[in-house]
Amino acid sequence: MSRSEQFMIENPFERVGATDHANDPIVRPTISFWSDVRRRLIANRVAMFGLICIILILILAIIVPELSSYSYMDQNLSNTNAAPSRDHFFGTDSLGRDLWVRVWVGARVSLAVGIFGSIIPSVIGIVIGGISGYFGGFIDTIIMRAVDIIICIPSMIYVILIMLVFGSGPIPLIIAFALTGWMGAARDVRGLILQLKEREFVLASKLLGASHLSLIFKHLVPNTLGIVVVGMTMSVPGAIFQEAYLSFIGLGISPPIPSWGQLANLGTAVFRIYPYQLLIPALLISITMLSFNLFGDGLRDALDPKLRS
Amino acid sequence: MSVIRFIVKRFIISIVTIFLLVTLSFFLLRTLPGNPFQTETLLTVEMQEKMMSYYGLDKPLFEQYLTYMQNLLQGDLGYSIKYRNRTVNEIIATSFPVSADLGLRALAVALPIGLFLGVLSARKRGKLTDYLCVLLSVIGVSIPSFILGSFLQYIFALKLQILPMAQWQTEWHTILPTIALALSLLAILTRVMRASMLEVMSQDYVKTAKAKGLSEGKIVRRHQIRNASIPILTMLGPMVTSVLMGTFVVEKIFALPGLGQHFINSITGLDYTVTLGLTVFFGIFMVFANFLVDIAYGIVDPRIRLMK
Amino acid sequence: MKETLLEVKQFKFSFDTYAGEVQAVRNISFHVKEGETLAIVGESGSGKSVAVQNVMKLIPSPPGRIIQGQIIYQGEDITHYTDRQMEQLRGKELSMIFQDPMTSLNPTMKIGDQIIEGIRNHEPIPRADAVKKAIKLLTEVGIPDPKDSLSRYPHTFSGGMRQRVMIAIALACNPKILIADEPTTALDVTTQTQILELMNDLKEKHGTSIVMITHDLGVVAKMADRIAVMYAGKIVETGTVEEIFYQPKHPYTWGLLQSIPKVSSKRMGKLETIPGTPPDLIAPPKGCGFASRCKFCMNICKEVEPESVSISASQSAKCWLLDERAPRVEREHEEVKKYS
Amino acid sequence: MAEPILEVIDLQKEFIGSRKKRIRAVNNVSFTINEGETLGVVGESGCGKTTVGRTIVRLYDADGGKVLYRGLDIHKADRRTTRKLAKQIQMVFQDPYSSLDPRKTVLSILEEGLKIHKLFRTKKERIERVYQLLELVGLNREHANRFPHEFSGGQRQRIGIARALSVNPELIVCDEAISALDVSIQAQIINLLIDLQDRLKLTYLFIAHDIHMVRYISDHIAVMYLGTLVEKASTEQLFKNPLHPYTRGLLEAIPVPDPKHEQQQSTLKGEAKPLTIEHEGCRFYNRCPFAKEICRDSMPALKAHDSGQTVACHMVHSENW
Repeated sequence: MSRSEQFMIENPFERVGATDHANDPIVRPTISFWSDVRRRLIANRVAMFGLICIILILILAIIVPELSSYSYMDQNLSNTNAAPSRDHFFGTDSLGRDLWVRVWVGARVSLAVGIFGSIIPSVIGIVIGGISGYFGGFIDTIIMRAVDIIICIPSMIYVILIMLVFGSGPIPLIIAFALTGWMGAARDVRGLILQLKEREFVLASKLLGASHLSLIFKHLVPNTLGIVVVGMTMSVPGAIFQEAYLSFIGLGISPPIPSWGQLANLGTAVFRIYPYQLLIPALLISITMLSFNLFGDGLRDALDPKLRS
Repeated sequence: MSVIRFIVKRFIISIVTIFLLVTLSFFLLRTLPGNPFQTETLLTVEMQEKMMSYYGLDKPLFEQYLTYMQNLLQGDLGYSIKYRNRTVNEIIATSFPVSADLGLRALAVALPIGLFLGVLSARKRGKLTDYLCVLLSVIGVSIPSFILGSFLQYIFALKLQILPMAQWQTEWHTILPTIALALSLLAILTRVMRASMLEVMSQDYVKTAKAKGLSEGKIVRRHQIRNASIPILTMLGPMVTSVLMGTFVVEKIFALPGLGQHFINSITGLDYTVTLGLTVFFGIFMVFANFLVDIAYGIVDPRIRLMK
Repeated sequence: MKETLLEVKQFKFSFDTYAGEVQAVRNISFHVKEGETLAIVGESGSGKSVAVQNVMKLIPSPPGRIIQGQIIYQGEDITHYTDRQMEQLRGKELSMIFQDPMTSLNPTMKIGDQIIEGIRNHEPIPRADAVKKAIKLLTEVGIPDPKDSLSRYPHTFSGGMRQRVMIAIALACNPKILIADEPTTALDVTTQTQILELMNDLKEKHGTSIVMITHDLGVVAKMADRIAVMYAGKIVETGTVEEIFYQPKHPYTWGLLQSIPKVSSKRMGKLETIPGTPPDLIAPPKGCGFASRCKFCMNICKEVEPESVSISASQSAKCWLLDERAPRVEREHEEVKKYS
Repeated sequence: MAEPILEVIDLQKEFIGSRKKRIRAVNNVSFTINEGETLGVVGESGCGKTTVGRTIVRLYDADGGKVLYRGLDIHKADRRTTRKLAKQIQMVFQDPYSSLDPRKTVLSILEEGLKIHKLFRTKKERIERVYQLLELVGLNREHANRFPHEFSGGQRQRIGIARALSVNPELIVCDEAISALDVSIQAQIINLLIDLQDRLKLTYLFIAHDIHMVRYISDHIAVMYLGTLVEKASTEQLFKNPLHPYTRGLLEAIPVPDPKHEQQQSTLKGEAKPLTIEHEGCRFYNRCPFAKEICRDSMPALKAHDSGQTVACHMVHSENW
């Protein structure tokens, strides 16, 4: 008995010819780039954990100071260095101020500095790098020489000098970050644009008569967006760290406005006796940096075209 | 020929950078409000002015600048305004060795361990070892050194009492500050080395090496690590910077007599000449660190040498 | 009668990917005899590279996975050899050159070291002797100034020169089989000819067997003694070079041969083509892999996989048309012989 | 007699190579293409064929010489004319993977040109046109909402062709349009191109390194070597009687898919290396088996030969050839 008969095919040897290929069904479902990224990101539990932590911290930073009966400045010298309790979830500091409120007001400052201190320099860098890469030639040479030189100077020294000039506070900090932090992003974006500019789909648009603006916004921006967003996310922990660092050495945010770095600074003074005063802001700094790092890693993996299948 | 040209070009860029750095720092610091003698309440306005003129601070700014540059060319960074009779050079001479010692120790710990973990993690990709290394590196970059330092003190000096709390005296004293400084470095190195190794492992020439019949160990040693280290080299410049900046806070926590202490004190005490002198010193130091790294980069990767 | 050096039997190999199991090689068998050149022909994604890289176990696992089958080298089953055991074979008995000479040499290592490394890995000779041998090899593959070339880096060589260096590395320990994975695809035509001639010369001189992977039938005609045609992870037809070029039996082989323009101008009629695209090997069709593109496709082709049918001692093909119940079909254009 | 649609006259283009050396990618190249015909340009990598193509579509400016499209110098055109030219000259690219924006659907890729040139008033008309284009190149309307990565190489190349056709061009430059494809798919695309040429009265400049396919599709062929045009002839003539030593070497080097074909040992040794602009003499000098002193010292001009083609070679034009 032949194999064909086992399968019960009618007229097994009747010729049917090739399939009509214009109607080839595509087996896999249509997924746009971003929905694919979203799907992969959501599937990444570690990254989602990071994102949830970030959201949680943001929410607490927004609502706690509004709802609390204490303010970050209220001193109560009869209740200093109190341990965490139901009245004061995180205890009080050496001036009797409620640490729970101070931590979340500090979160506002630290997060604002962290987020704006990474977005603003990134945007500056993107614009400069984009111009440099897109137009090329003389402009590019000048900008890139300048970047070569500026990038050699350790930015922290400049931040410190700028802080000295403008004084301390969140706004001067962000200005300082903006002035010193754009070079990396500029370099990366320039490199990306240089590559993209030669990609054939961009040339094709150019040939169809697309204007500079439409080339930039329809092709170059969407195709660099992913990497740029990852870059920004990954630079948030850096900015948070710098703020904490500067406040810790007494430069970043000055009292009485709290920030995490500054709370940590105050905490170190007494941490041998009251370790929670350092522990709490320290943990928050670390958890926030960790969350942004985890989320950024996940985002990068989700965007990595090599993993696309 | 091309190697020499490459070095000369990098050298010129470095010199220009230093010049810009010094100039900018000078003018930025001189535009600061207030004068260093204001804080000393005992001084009358007259006395303050006298002091100003003694230190040459009343002369036109540009003239001061020229004088400063002249002195700088002779390696003279001037006097401290606060600590009378101490030159900035002296301050550097006594405190830099401490900072450098600490920094080198941290590098010596972080570099081999970080590279090792990076290689290990990449080779065991997707296994438990890999996850642990990745976890360690993410946590490592997320804990600032000053926080880690404080907790190390709390645990090992205060609670367990097995290591000294602060100061810089015996070898035992160096352990905690070194760890505090090394962890984040180690974490970054692990991360970069892992990514770099993964990249190299997928290269065709690794397949060629395998096809020659080389053992895994030889392939890793001769082909992968060398090529994977190239990105690490480009990082060394910024890394030296971050080590030095890290020493500032670590010195503060552990009360070490390093440069960072002086830098922070000079800033809070408006001791211009020290701040400026130390900034210039740091700047030159790092620009040259970057310069050396660039040269090393050119030597390790023959393609770079010929391209630039 | 020449001895069979290498035999691959009923070999199946898959990749575990994010989207599912890709059945890259689906049950193939082939063999290589002493001193002969076997060409494996196929389009991209047909599994031809995977098939031979497996012989040297160059595909990391995971994601790769052997599902079934055997690889036998000189009578010894090497299918489940450990890496340690394979290291004895790689470079010494079996060697390989790759498609892209630009990336297959280590950019930060002098080419001399890259050759010497291979030699000393298998022969415990002093470095000085290895250097001499390297110079001899470079001379043999036609590198000018072989002595100075030892201390040059790969990026200072042109593509053709690099491929010569790759050949020198591969032949360093006189392997019995040289596997060449699209060795000339990345090169220009005039360079390609030089490399192919070099390979043929070296084969004559050392009696090395060659397994050549290519998609270019011109290259096949010039190099091969026997041919295996791969499609969608299977060998659909195999035979001597004359058999495949002059009496092909499988419609896919017909299509491949006819896709090359034989008439000299567009005014003289359309090119014969194979419509459509190869199947996705994540979900391979249950019948013949070629069915949907085959104009002779019958009902059975879509349902049941054809078995291999022997046509002669050396030729066999997998096609239902060879079944006695199938209608007789003739190739529409027989004049393969007329090219230029 | 067909009219010339494109005239390229003494075209020159330079690039700055490594270590700031000026490399002449295109050196005094001249040719014409008649309406409705196909000119094939062949040569090995680095011969400047792609640069010529890109200069003709104005992706590059010329460093010397002219490109005339229906008598109009395209590099000197004002903005409005340039816009018009964009509709008339289009290009099909080499890499089917990089030539389609991965973030866009096929619909928006094909719609772009229609929007830029405001070819249709309503979205509905545009979509209808896109469907029509897809069917024209052998795809179907369901494909419009898919993303490029869902297609095979051959299908992507069809989309690339549809994009070029979207603005109703007269001249299409095919830059290695089939090189990245498998043999069986190459033939499909070639058939499609020929079919479209007949239906839409297109003119092609067909750039490729695979001489089989070039031969099949072209009416005339130009052979380039290191930036210069060495020989130009009708397809038939070129294959019957190649004159330039490089053309001969190139034709000999192509492996013939016939095992009984006795191939000669290749006459061409070595590889082409880019030359700086200071280079004098014939660019093929160091690889040419017939080279004489004169070839080293002066660059041969492209001249008509008795047999009907034009050749740039001192030896071919000498008396005792």
